[in-house]
Amino acid sequence: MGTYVPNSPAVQKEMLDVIGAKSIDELYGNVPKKMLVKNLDLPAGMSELEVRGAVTAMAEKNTVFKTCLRGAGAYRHFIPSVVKSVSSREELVTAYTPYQAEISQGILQSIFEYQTMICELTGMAVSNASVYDGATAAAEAVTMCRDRRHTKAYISATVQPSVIETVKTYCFGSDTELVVVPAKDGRTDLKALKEMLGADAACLILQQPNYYGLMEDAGQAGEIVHAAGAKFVLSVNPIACALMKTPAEYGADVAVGDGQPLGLDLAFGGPYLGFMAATKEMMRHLPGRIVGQTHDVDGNVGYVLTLTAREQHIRREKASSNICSNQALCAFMAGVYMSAMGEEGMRQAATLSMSKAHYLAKAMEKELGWKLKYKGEFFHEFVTEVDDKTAKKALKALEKNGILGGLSVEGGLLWCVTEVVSRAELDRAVAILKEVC
Amino acid sequence: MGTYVPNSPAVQKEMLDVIGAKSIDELYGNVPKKMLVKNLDLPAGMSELEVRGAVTAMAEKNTVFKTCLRGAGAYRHFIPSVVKSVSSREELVTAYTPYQAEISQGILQSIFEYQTMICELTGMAVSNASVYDGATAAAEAVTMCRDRRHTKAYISATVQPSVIETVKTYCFGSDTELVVVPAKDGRTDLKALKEMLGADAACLILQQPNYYGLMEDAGQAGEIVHAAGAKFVLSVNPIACALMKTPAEYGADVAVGDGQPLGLDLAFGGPYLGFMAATKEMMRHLPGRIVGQTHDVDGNVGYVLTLTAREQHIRREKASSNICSNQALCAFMAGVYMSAMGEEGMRQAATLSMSKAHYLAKAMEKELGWKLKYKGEFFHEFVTEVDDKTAKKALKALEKNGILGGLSVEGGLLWCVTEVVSRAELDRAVAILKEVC
Amino acid sequence: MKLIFEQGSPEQHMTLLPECDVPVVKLKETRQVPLRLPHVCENELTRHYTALAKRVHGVNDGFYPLGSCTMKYNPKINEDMAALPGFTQVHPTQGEGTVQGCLEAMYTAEKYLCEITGMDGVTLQPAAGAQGEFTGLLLIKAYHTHRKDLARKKIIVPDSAHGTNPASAVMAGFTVINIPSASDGCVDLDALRAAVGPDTAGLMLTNPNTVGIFDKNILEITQIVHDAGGLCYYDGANLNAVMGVVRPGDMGFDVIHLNLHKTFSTPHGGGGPGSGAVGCKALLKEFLPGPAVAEKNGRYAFYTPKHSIGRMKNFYGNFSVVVRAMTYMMTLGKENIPEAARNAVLNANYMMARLTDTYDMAYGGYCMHEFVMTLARLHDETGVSAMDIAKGLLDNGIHPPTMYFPLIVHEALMVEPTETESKETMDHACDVFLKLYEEAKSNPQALHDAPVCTPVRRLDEVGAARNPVLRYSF
Amino acid sequence: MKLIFEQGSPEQHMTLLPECDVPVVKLKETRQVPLRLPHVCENELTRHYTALAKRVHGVNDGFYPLGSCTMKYNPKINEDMAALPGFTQVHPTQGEGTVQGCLEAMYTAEKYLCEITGMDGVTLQPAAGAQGEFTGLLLIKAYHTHRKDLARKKIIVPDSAHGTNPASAVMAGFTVINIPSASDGCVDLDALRAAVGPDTAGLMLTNPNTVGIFDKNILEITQIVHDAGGLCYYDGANLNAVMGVVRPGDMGFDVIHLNLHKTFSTPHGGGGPGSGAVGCKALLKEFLPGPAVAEKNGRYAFYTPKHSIGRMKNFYGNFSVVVRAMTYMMTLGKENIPEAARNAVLNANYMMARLTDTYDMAYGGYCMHEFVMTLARLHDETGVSAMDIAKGLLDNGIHPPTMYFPLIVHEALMVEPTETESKETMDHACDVFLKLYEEAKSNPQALHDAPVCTPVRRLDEVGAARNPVLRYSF
Repeated sequence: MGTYVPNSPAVQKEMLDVIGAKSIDELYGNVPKKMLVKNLDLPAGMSELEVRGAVTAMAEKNTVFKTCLRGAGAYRHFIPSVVKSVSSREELVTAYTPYQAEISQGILQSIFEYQTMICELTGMAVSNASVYDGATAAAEAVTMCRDRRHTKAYISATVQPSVIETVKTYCFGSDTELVVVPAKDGRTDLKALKEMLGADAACLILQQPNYYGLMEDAGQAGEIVHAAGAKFVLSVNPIACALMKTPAEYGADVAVGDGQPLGLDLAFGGPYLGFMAATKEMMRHLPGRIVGQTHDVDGNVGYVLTLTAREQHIRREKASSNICSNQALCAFMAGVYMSAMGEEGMRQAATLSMSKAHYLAKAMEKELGWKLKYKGEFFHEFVTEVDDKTAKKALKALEKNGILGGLSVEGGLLWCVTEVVSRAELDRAVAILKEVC
Repeated sequence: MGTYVPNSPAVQKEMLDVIGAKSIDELYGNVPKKMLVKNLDLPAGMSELEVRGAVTAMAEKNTVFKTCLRGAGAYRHFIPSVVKSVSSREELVTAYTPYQAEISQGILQSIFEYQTMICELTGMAVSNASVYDGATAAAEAVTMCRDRRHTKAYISATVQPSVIETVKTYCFGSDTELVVVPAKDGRTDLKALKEMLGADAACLILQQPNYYGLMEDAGQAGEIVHAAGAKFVLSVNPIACALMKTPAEYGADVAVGDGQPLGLDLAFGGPYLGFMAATKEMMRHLPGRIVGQTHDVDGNVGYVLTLTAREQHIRREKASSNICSNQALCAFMAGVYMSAMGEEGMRQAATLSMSKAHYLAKAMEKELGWKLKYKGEFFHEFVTEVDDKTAKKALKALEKNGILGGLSVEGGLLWCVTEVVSRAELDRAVAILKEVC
Repeated sequence: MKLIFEQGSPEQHMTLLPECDVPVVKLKETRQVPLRLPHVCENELTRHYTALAKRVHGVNDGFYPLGSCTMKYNPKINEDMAALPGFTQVHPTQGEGTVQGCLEAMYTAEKYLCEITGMDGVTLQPAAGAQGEFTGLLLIKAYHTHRKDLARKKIIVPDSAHGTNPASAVMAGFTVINIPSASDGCVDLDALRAAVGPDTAGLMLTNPNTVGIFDKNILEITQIVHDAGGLCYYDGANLNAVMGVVRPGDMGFDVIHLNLHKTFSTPHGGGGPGSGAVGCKALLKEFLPGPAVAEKNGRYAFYTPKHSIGRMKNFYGNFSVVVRAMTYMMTLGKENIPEAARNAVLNANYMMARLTDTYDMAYGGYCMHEFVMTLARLHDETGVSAMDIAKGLLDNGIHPPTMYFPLIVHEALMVEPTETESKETMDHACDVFLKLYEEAKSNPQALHDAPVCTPVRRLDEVGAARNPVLRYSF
Repeated sequence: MKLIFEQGSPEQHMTLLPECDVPVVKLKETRQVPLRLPHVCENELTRHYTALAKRVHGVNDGFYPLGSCTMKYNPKINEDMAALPGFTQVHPTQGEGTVQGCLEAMYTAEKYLCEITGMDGVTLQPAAGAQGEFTGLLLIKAYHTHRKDLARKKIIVPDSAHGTNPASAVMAGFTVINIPSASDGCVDLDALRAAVGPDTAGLMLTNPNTVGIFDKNILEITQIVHDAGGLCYYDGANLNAVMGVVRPGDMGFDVIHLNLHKTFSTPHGGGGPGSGAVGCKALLKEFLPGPAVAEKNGRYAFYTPKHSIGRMKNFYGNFSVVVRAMTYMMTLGKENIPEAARNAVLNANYMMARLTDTYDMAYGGYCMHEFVMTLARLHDETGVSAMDIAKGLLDNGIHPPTMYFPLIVHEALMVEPTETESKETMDHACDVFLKLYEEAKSNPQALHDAPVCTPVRRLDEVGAARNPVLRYSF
């Protein structure tokens, strides 16, 4: 019964009179009669009160864990109150893509600022205005690197599995061969990589820290890739970027990643935000929207969508990508998040997350005898070696206590700790595990 | 550790240099040294993350009942999503009283609209911009009616007890004698009233529907009061106003009430909103702010605070009241609520509430044998006769099932049903009671 | 801009409520007059109110140095905390066992406020500063009445006081004795000595006072009143200058009201809701309004003080506002509560220093958290008034200072930057002030004509009061 | 307006995180370059972003008849539902038993969309319309590949199509065959017949098409493609004209993408996030991306279709956007989903009727939910272009229609009012359109100079592209 149509039947009649039509049906004259829907097999509409009740009931069927010790591509970081407060402004939320620059300066400037922050975070020269998420960012990066001579893409086995899958799907589209580089001790096997790369190699996608939380030797990987004449695509965790070497310092040609940790809710997987930054040389290969600074006729500074000659609405089948809608509002939120945190806050979030993860890893080793599956240096995620049965028991016990435990991966559990988890919560989790395992 | 001071110590030093002072301490030179606080006995400050945790933990100690069958002066009605959405705009939330009319037209116009709606709801000629709540509205109404010859105020025993208490406190201030008119069968004893009123009577405060949910014979009460040369103050439930005779139709000189049912959260008792409307004759006796329509120098329509000659900042000790801050944002919300509901929606809310209350009353009588304590016509609240022991058992059983039951009053329980409670919830409540009572 | 009543069409409506799922019951007597409310769809409704909001300038939109109103930044975390369902969805009559979190919040806020003010008890019931004053004065009245000291009917108020002070005193049944200020804007001790006596119920004072000066004789002042058998009331409007630095309780005051919506960072909402918490010394605690909150072994419960003056309003005050203030105090804590005050004072002195060579200051020396300029000379020389400068500020996106207050200063502008403004913001505002001063000399007409960039220009207030149009005519 | 980097000062910061309560661990290798992020306090931060928001015109600010973008009203209840903690605080890898509500929401949305489109299966994974197109084309590719029908490498696209269509086809590895439109803007059947063959993978079509006309030959069109062994792809950008009235599945289409942020009322967010759900007939279901949701006895679970093309992105799509769309569909339901479409068509025809005596319409007859005007003649006569009229609209508070699209119409303005606009709003907009037409004749220079009331005026796009400044220089 709900409707957002303002015009009452009487007003509709008035309008039909102006049109000179007898009924709305008449306006559908071009539609073959037999095709018209007779009976839409849907529930009746509802009042706002009823809808609120029904949807709230759905939401309440989900379990919201008070403590989250899981990451694996989606992270519960602290989100300052300002982020939602300023990003819920209706002007912003309900606007379309800023085609009319004169009345879209707020969006355009916010993206320009976002681009600057992504450049700072990654050390790269240019950033676009965002793509869908970290996985599609990686997939789009392959397209950037591919050309007639370089038709084969490589991706490390230590990249988040769903990113690998997504890249594979995109490669199916573009008829690109995708090769997975094997892992050794939880990190990319660089020796194998060196041997695998041929003259047709377009790029390697590496993740830092990798899916298992381990720091890769990304610098060396970059050298190997470049030596083979291919491009180096580095997918990074943006929080880790506050501490670790930048993609630029690692020699990346394209830096990508998922911006979800930058102030976005977990929200069952989306909307998140894919960021993409590149060297100056690769600027015109970037997909999607880019905002540039310019002047108006009075000489005032203003911002516009620029380099549109790459885009689908101009280039059609020759475009660098088909992307048009991106994740603008998420990019706005990420911009607010980074403004609120500042360098100091970002470093603090990263340091707290890393330190607490190490605290948990040590406590698990000491209290439960759970060993780390891999030996390498890790950031805020790590894998403990536990058998399937123990893992199940552990997760169940934690769940009963409002704690989301690590994710089951081959041979163990993948844990993550961020700054929102207190030491007391970690101690409690270990105590619970000690009781059942 | 939290701070909202933007200027760093270095910047503070720069500013001190401009001032020509050595330290901030020096600026406090007028303060006797021995008086300066040495050690403030307070907890250390907290980061936003910590504060969020601590305050959220407090909030979670409260029980939020899924079903609310209680009113008694605070009502859980349906609040359309638009109410909070538009009233959370920062411009509005963070503005001061609209002293600078040119940059406050939004607030001023919204109050002008609110005043119009309150006039429509009550049938009265003029409304002010709100006072603190329904209780202080009643108390302020006494001041409006009092003069040298009329020094005694009357209030019915069937008015909400905390309103009576508040009026009493105000009367203690103004040295006004307050007389409580007794009740008979849950309604004001009009015969007694007639006998009690003397030539010194300033006013009678009556509540419609009254505290026990019953409809008073307000028309007759008004006649009695007027015959005695006193003013008639009627406190009304604004939702009931959509259906019942208006205060104007009942002959009221002043209409007051609590606007909480008009889109405001229960919020443990506040902020709510007191509305006050009066006959044209009493306009200049109204306390608080009033907005009027006028024109600017270019002839454009605009709005200003008007009739300020009544107010404290002009009249000081001769003011009609000391009120300055009122509940402007709540009035804004009430305005949005009434705009969203419209006449039809308000009637619907009232009809649903009343019908469901009657449904529950009947079900309680039929299923539990609980009789109504009073026989009169009621709106959406009613008292069932139950002994204290049963009442306690009943409330406990309901509480265990997420239902807030009726309020214990003398000789029974005072129930309320509004449109947000479904028939299924009512049936469930009765079934639970049947099991234990 | 159209009124909401002038939009939509008769059959338009939103679809908010369901059909009735029980037998419909009707009232016997119903209203005979129509209820003419708006009939709009959701799109029109939200556009209308959003457009209204855009025609408002809040502290979130820019600098707002409105003297005596302490328009400091309103932190967003406070809003989030006040919006927690555990606070907003709680019925005020729920059993104490189900509202321990609410009671803890009230109790916590009270403890902070006691320590900051140097008082022994606090009530959070008053809904705004004016109601706080009324409450405080009723405490004084109850105290004297309880002691059967019934002749004490007079409240002494300096002529520089906020208008609410005398108005509140009258509401509490007192007679007001106005005393003149000394030439430095402070209390004239001789005038005070002459005013006190056996009929003195109390003194109402703001310190720092309304001209922004901390009265250095404060201990002597409160002593004079106490010696005469009166009590001392502290108007907390200016507490932001001294919170955590010096305590009204230590100055000799017996009762105080606080504007949580000024000093403790809760938003003003375009005129409310505020919160006017009242603190008092031990001798007045038994008179505080009920219900009040007590704690015992970590459990909280309501109680009513022995000789309570009664209730000031329904339920327990503007609770959500208290949650915001509590969140603010927990955030700042021991270290940063005084730092806030100190920076409020620093900022005011900085702006005063930058303007003092151009604008005439009403009083010399350092100020506290605000300062008063007098534009009397400028007005004489150019015809440009304080009002004109204020309207000129509007065209520069700055909310004007408080105008024409206190009454003892001619052509007054009272500037209070607050501690949450950066030097950058204040520098910009000072530049605008200086530019307007130049403009007053070079082109006074431009300022008489200001504002020109606002949604409407100067409005006819006299006409509005003479022929009041207070509602829409259908 | 200053950039956020140009505000604040080096030591300024917010106090968001606590001290570390465990031993601090550091990375071995750290970044050597500084991380130059803003250093502002909360007051500056919120003022900055609020000011930015104010320099944006959203559909909540006024009429937004942007053709092909379906800028309908975004209901507030949808926002509230998407913000429920039960949805926002859920980790995407939680066990199925703990996310039954999320799965139910997805399943519910899918069922609605199947019925509305006449399809047999739906995936909610694509994040936007363009990714939906890509997904749909991959389904077609997988279908032919699976059948070993490997020669089918060509996708036929009319020259009136959205630019994304050919771009998506290329991403999916197809060659694009453009076919010209007939003079009525519809598909030229002869051209189509000439284009199909054994190399035809499929046809991409919008119906109603981009000139706002429902192609009456639709059944013949899809038949021609099917007969040639190709599949038919429906670009759902224009579904708002027909939802619940006539179904793409019944027109003969095999696969469709939907823009939930257009047709199903979710906000555009200044360019995203959107949601590009894809529906398909039974023959393509086994190729849909995984994970997909299945229901069994009221329990929901993920599964991966047998010959799935794989994942389109991480996790399950823009879930919060789906919640909004689901809420919208549940609100409107059976009766009002078609009513929305019908009123969208009514509104477009009303505006067209009011403007048709003045502006030249690109095509005759009734339109569907939008119509295209050609300003070629006006441009010839006065020099005033479609762009000039658009900029003139900005000065009147109206968002311009889509300009210069479709490419087959000269000086095109494409107007789509949507069903959520009142006659009153449209009448006002028509009045402005007519006024601007007069102005084009009487004072063309004024329109060349427009806009003058906006925060900035016409911007140098050529310069921006020639010397790209894509980030702030510290």
